[in-house]
Amino acid sequence: MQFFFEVLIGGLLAGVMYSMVAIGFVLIFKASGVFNFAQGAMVLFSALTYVSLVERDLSPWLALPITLATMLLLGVLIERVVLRRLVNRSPMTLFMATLGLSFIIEGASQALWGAQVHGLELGVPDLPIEISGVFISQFDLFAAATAAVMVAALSLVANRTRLGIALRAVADDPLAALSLGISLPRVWGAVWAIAGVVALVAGLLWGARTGVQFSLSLVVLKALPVLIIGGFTSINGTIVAGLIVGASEKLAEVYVGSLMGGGIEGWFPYVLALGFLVVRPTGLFGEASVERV
Amino acid sequence: MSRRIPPALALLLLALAAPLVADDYWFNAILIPFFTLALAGLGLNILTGFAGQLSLGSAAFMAVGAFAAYNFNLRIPELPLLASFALGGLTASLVGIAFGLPSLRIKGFYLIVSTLAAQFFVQWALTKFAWFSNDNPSGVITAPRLIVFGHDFSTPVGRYWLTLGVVAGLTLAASSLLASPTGRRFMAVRDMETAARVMGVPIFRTKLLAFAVSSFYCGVAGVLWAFCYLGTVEPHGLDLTRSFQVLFIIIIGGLGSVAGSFLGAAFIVLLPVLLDHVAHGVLEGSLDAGNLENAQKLVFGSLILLFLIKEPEGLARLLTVASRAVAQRLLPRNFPRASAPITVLTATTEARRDLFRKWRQS
Amino acid sequence: MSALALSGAAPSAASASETASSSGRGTPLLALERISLSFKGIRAVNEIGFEVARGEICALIGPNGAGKSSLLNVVSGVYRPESGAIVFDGQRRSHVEPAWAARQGISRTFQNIALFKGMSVEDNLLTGTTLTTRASFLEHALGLPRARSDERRQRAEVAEVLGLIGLTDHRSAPVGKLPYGLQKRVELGRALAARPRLLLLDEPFAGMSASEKQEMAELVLSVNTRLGTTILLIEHDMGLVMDLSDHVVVLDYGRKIADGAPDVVCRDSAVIDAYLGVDHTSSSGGVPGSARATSSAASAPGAALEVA
Amino acid sequence: MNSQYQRPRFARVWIRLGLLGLGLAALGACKAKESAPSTETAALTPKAAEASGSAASAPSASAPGAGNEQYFPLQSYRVGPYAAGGTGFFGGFIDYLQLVNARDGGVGGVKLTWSECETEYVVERGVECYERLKPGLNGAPSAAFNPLSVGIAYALIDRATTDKNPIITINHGRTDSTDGRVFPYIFPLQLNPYSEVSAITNYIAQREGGVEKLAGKKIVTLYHGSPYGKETIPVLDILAKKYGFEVKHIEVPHPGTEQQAQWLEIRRYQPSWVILRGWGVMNPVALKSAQKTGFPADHIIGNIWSNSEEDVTPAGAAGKGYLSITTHPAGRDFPVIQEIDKHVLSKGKGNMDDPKRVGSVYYNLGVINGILNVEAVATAQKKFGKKPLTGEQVRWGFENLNIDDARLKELGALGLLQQIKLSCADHEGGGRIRFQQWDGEKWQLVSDWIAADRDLLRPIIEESAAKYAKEKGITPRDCSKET
Repeated sequence: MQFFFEVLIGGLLAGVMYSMVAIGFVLIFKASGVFNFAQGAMVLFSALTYVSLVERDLSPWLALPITLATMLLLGVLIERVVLRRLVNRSPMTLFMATLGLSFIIEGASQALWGAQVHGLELGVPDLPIEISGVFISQFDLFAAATAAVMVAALSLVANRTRLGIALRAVADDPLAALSLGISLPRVWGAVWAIAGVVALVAGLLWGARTGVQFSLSLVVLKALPVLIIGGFTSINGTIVAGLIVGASEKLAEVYVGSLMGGGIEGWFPYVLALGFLVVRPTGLFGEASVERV
Repeated sequence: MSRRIPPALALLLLALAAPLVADDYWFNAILIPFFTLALAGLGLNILTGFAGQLSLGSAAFMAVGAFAAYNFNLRIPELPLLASFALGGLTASLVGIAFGLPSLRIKGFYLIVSTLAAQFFVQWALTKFAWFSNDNPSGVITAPRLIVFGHDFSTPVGRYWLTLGVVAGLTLAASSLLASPTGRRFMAVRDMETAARVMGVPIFRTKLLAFAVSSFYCGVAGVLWAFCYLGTVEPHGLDLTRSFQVLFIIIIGGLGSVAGSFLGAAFIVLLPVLLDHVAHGVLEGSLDAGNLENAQKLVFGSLILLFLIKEPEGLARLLTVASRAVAQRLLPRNFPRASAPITVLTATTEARRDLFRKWRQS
Repeated sequence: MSALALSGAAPSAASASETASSSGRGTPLLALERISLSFKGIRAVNEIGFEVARGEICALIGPNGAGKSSLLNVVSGVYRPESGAIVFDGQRRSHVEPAWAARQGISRTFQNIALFKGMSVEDNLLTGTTLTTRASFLEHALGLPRARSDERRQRAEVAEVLGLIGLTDHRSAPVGKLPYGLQKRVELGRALAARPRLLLLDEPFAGMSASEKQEMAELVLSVNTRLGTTILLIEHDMGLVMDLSDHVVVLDYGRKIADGAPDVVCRDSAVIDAYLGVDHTSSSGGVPGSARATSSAASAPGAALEVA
Repeated sequence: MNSQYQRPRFARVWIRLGLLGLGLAALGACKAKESAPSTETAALTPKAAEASGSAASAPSASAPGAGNEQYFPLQSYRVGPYAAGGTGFFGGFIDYLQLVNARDGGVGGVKLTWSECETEYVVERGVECYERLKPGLNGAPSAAFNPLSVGIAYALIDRATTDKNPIITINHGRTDSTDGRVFPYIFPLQLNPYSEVSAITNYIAQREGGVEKLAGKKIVTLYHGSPYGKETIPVLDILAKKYGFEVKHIEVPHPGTEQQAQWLEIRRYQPSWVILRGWGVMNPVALKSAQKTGFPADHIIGNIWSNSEEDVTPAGAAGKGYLSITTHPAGRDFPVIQEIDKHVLSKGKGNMDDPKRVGSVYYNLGVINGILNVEAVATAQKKFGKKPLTGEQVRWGFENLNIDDARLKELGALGLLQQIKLSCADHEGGGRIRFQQWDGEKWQLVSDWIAADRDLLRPIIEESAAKYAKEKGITPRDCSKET
C-alpha cells in the first residue's frame, strides 16, 4: 500500500512536470490556434542559454533576467517573422511552420552554445523526504510549487490585465476582438512571449531534473498526451490531465508493465489519451463544436 | 490530374537515364532512398493530403511492413520475394486500419494521438518481442538475398531496379485510384465531411480505406527501406523522426499531389547532401563539421518556413504554375480561366423560357 | 388581380391541382409527424408536422430561428429529432441516417455553401453520383473495366447536369475560385447529379443579385417540371416563394403557424402577425419582372389586410 | 483535377511503363555486373577532405599529390543527441592520427590522412557517408571504418563485406560478430556486450568476497528500451543460473527522461547491485532518480555507454560514488596523451573545441581506437610492405593484431589500453575492463583489469553467429586455411 502511494505521488508530481510543458502549447493554441510543436525546442533553448551563461561565470541573478529577455524576444520574433506571414492559413500549415521553427531553434541553440551536456543546479536538494515511510522528492515538490505559482500568475494576467482580457477576447472570437480594435498581431506576439517564459520555467526545472542537453526537446512527447486529454484550450484542463497522465502512467508501468515486460510508459499515455478521446472527442475540457449547416 | 502525368513521365525518363551516369554512390545513397521515401510520402499523402487525416505514424507502418515482410520471407521459405513485399504491405494496412478506427469519432489534431500511439506502440512491440526479429540479440533484422524470377537483385543497380519497379507500379495504381470515385470520396471527406455524408459517402469506411491504402504504401516503403536500401533495420531506425521526415516530404512537395510526394522526397534526400557538399566546397572548411551540421538544420528549417509562407501548395504547385505559364504561351485556349464570360448561361436561359411557354400552353 | 398576377399565379395553381390529383393517387412523398428537436435546452423545433406531395414545390418559410434549417437537417439526417417521425415514400422512421436518406434519393444544398473546395466543378458533381459507383477501390486502382464503365456513366450523367446548370465551360475550374452565385449553382448541380426524388434547398437564393435570383428560380422550376423532382425549399423572399411554390409551410419560433397554398397562406392572420413590421419589399425587390407585382401585392401585410 | 482527359493518358503510361520495365530489366542485367568508378564522389571528396582536413588542421590531409598515404574515412557525429560522445571520440581519434604523423611521419613512412562526414548518429546518413568516403581520398585507400554507432555498423555489414572494408565497432556492436568466421570484416574490438556483463559479474563477485558469495544475491539491470539495452538479458540469465543469483531486468523507455516508476520498483525489490545499461540522457536521470528513491550510487555500476563524464556531470551531486566500467581509464597522465599534448595540442592543432575534455573518457576511447587502427595498419605493413594498404590487407592486420604489455609500454598506453590479441575466429580480443568511481569531480580507478569468462560466452556467440550465417546463406570461413 505504502508502495502504491509512493508510485501515485511520484506520478502526480511527474504529471505536473508534463503539464508545465503542455501549458506553453495551450497558451498559443488558445490565442492563435497554432499547434506550436516548437515548444520543446524553446524549452531546450531557454535551458541551454541559461546554463551556458552561468557556466560563463555569470551570476544566476544576472543570467536569469537575460535569458528571460531572450525568450521574450524570441517569442515576439517568431510572431513577427513567421506567424504574421501565415495569417489565415490552415491549422495544418501553421503546425508545419512550427516544425520548421523547431529545426531552426534547435540548430541555432547548438550553434550558439555547442552540443555538450551540462548539469544544472537550482540549489534545491533532490533528496527524498520521508513521510510515514513514503519517500517524496523535495525537488518535485518544489517543481509542483513553481508550477502552481506560474499558473496563478497566468490566471492573474488573464483576468486582471488589459492584455489578458484582450487575449481572452481573441480566444473567444477573433473577429469580434478585431472589431473592438484589438490588434491581433500584438496579442499573438504577447502570447508567444509568455509561452517563451513558460518554456524557460519548464526548461530550468526539466534541465535540473535531466541535465541540459539535446534530448531536453523530447519532453514534448511527454506533454502531448497531456495536452490532448486536457483539450488544447484549457490550462486547468492541462493541469488535471497532467496529473491523470503522470499518475496512471507510473501505476501502469509498475502494475501492468511488469506483466508485459515493462517499458510501456512510452506509449501508455497515448493509448490513455486515445481512450479519453473516444469517450470525449474534444478532450476533458475542450469545447465541443455543434455542427451548423 | 493532368498536371500529375508530365512530372511522372519526366521522372520515369530520368529513372531510365540514371544508370547511364550514376554509380554505386548514387544508387546506394541517393536514388534508392529517394524512391523509397517518395513511396512513403505518397502513402502519407493519400491519408493526409487526399483524405485529410493528419498522421504522425508513417514510420510505424513502415516498420510493420519491414518486419512483417522479413518474417514472412523467413518463415515461409518458398514464398516469392514480391509476395512477401505485398504481405508486408497488407500487414501494415491491417495495423493502419486498427489505429484508424478512432477516426470515426476523433477529428483534426486530436487524431494525431492515435497515430502517435501507433508510432510508440509498434516501436515498443517490435523491440520487446524478440520473435519479430527472429530472436536476434540486438533486435535487428537483416535483408534476405533479393531474388526475383531467378534474377539476383542484390547489387546496387539491381536493388535500384527493384525499387524503381515497385515504386513505379504502385504510383500508377495510386494515381488512377485517386482519380476514381474512391479518390473523390477521399477528397469529399477531406473538404466537407457533412456534405459528403448527406450525399451518401460512407464516411467511416472511406476513412478506414484511406488508412488501409496509406499504410499499405508506407508498409511497402518500409520493406524497400529495409531490404533494398539499408539491408537491415532496427525499430529505432523508424521512429518519430522518420514520421516527421515523411510529413515534411508531403508538405514541401505538396499536399494532395502525387507528383508532390516525389518532389518532396527529392528535396529531403538531396538537400542535406547538397548542403554538405556545397558547404565543404565553398566554405573550404572554415566551418567545422559540427557547426556545418547546425547550419544545415538552420537552412532546412528556414526553407520549410519559406515554402509554407511563399508556396503553401508545395513544389508540385510551383511546377504546375511554371508549366501553365509555358503552356499558356504555347496554346492559350486549353486553359479556361475562371473569369471566362458566361455566354452559355443566357442561351440556356432562353431555352428554358421556351420550355415554360410550352408548358403553360398545355 | 391583373393578368400579370395570373401569369405569376398560374403555374402554382396548375401544379397545385396536379399535386392534388397525385396525392390522391398515392401517399405524399414526405410526411413529417410531430417532429421535436432542441439544442442545449432550447426548443428549435416543436411538434411540427406537414406533408410534401409528390412533384410539388413546397416552401418552408419563417423568420430566422424559426427552425427551418433544423427541419431540413432532420429530413436529410444531419440532426436526429427527439420525438416524432419522418415518413418518406411510405417508410416510417423515428430518425433517418444520412446514408439512408441518400439511398432513398433525398439530396440537398446547404445554407452556407458546403462545396468540396479543393475539387473542380466537375469533380464536385461527380461526387454527387457517388452512390452509383459499382466497382471496388481495387478495380479503380487497377483501372479495370467495371471501374472504367462507372467513370463513363457518371461523367455522362454529370455532363447532362452541367448543361442544365449552364456550367459546362467551367467544369474543370476549381470550385473555390468561382463567384458566389455560380458556387450556389454548382451546389444545386451536385445535388441534382444524385438524381434525387426529393430535393432539399436551404435558401438557394440567399445573397444573390436580381439576375442571379431569376436564373436560379428558373433553374429550380425547370428541375421540378422537367425532371419531376419534388422540392422542399427554405426561402425568406416571399415574392419568390409565392411564384415558385405550390405549397407553403410557415414556421415561427419552432412552431408551424400555417400550411397551405401560397395565396391562402399569405392571407393567414397568424402569418401576417409573424411578419408584421418585417419589411420584405427589399428582398422581393430582387424578384424580376412580372413576379414583383404579385408578390408585393400578395405578401405585403398591408395589401393582404385590405383584401381580408 | 480535371480527370476526364487522364484515362487515355493512363493507357499510354501503362504501355510506356511496360516497355520501360523490359528495357530496365535488360539494362539491369548487364549493368549489374560492372561498377563504374565514382565521378561525383571523386570530384567532391577532395574538397571535403581539404575542408575537414584544414578544419582538423592536419598537414598531411591538405598535402597535394599524395601518392603515399593511408586514408581513414571518419563517419563522425558532432551534433544531435549523441554529439558529446562523437566530438570526444573523433577528437581523440584525429589527435592520435595527428600525433603519428607529427611524431613518426606516419606509419612506416606512409602518411595518415582522413576526412569527416557527419552522420548525426542517423543510420542512413552513415550509409551515405560510407558510400561517399569508401573510394578513398586522392588515391589514398581507406583503411577501416569506425562509425561508433551500432545502427550504422549493422547497415554496413553487408556492404563492407562485399567491398572488403573492415568495420571497427570498438566496445559495442553486434556480439556475434566476434565470430570472425561468419563476420570476416566486423571487429567488435576489446569488449562485446556479453563480455561486458560477464566481467561486471566477476567484479561484483570480487566485491562480495568470492564467486560463491553471489548465490542468493539480487541484481537489477536497468536497461535502455532498445535493442542495445536488451542485448545482454539472455547472458545475464545464464550467469544468474550459473552463480545462483537473482536478476531482474527493468526497462526504461527511450529516451529515459522519466524513471520514477522503475526506481521505486528497484527500491521495493531491494537489490544489492544495479547494473545500468544506459544511453544518453537516461544515465544522469537514473542517478538522480536513484537519489530520489534513496538507492546508493556506489552500488550502481554503469556499463560502457554509461561511463563518461557527460553521463555523470548532469546528475550533479547525485553522481558522487557512482561506479562504472571502462576499457580505457580517463586522465591525461598516460605517456601517449602527454605525447599528443607535446606534438599536437601545444602546437594548437588539437581537434577538441573544448581542451578541458582532453583525457576524458570519450577522448581516450578515441585515442585507443586510434592506436588499435594504426597498430593494425602497422601489422599489415609487416606482411604487405610499407605502402598504402587496401581494406582487405588492413583486415589481415586486425586479425593478426597482438599487443602485449611490452608493446603497450612502447606506445605509452600501459594501463590505458589492455593487452589484445585477435585472430581469424576471434574479433574481440581483450574482454577485460577496469572499474572507476566518480568522486564528484572526475573518475578514480578502483580496480585493475578484470576479465570476462570468454570461454563460457563463446558457445553462445558461435550459436548466434551460426544462426545468422544460416539466415543469410553464408558459409563460415575455415580459419585453419587463413594465413
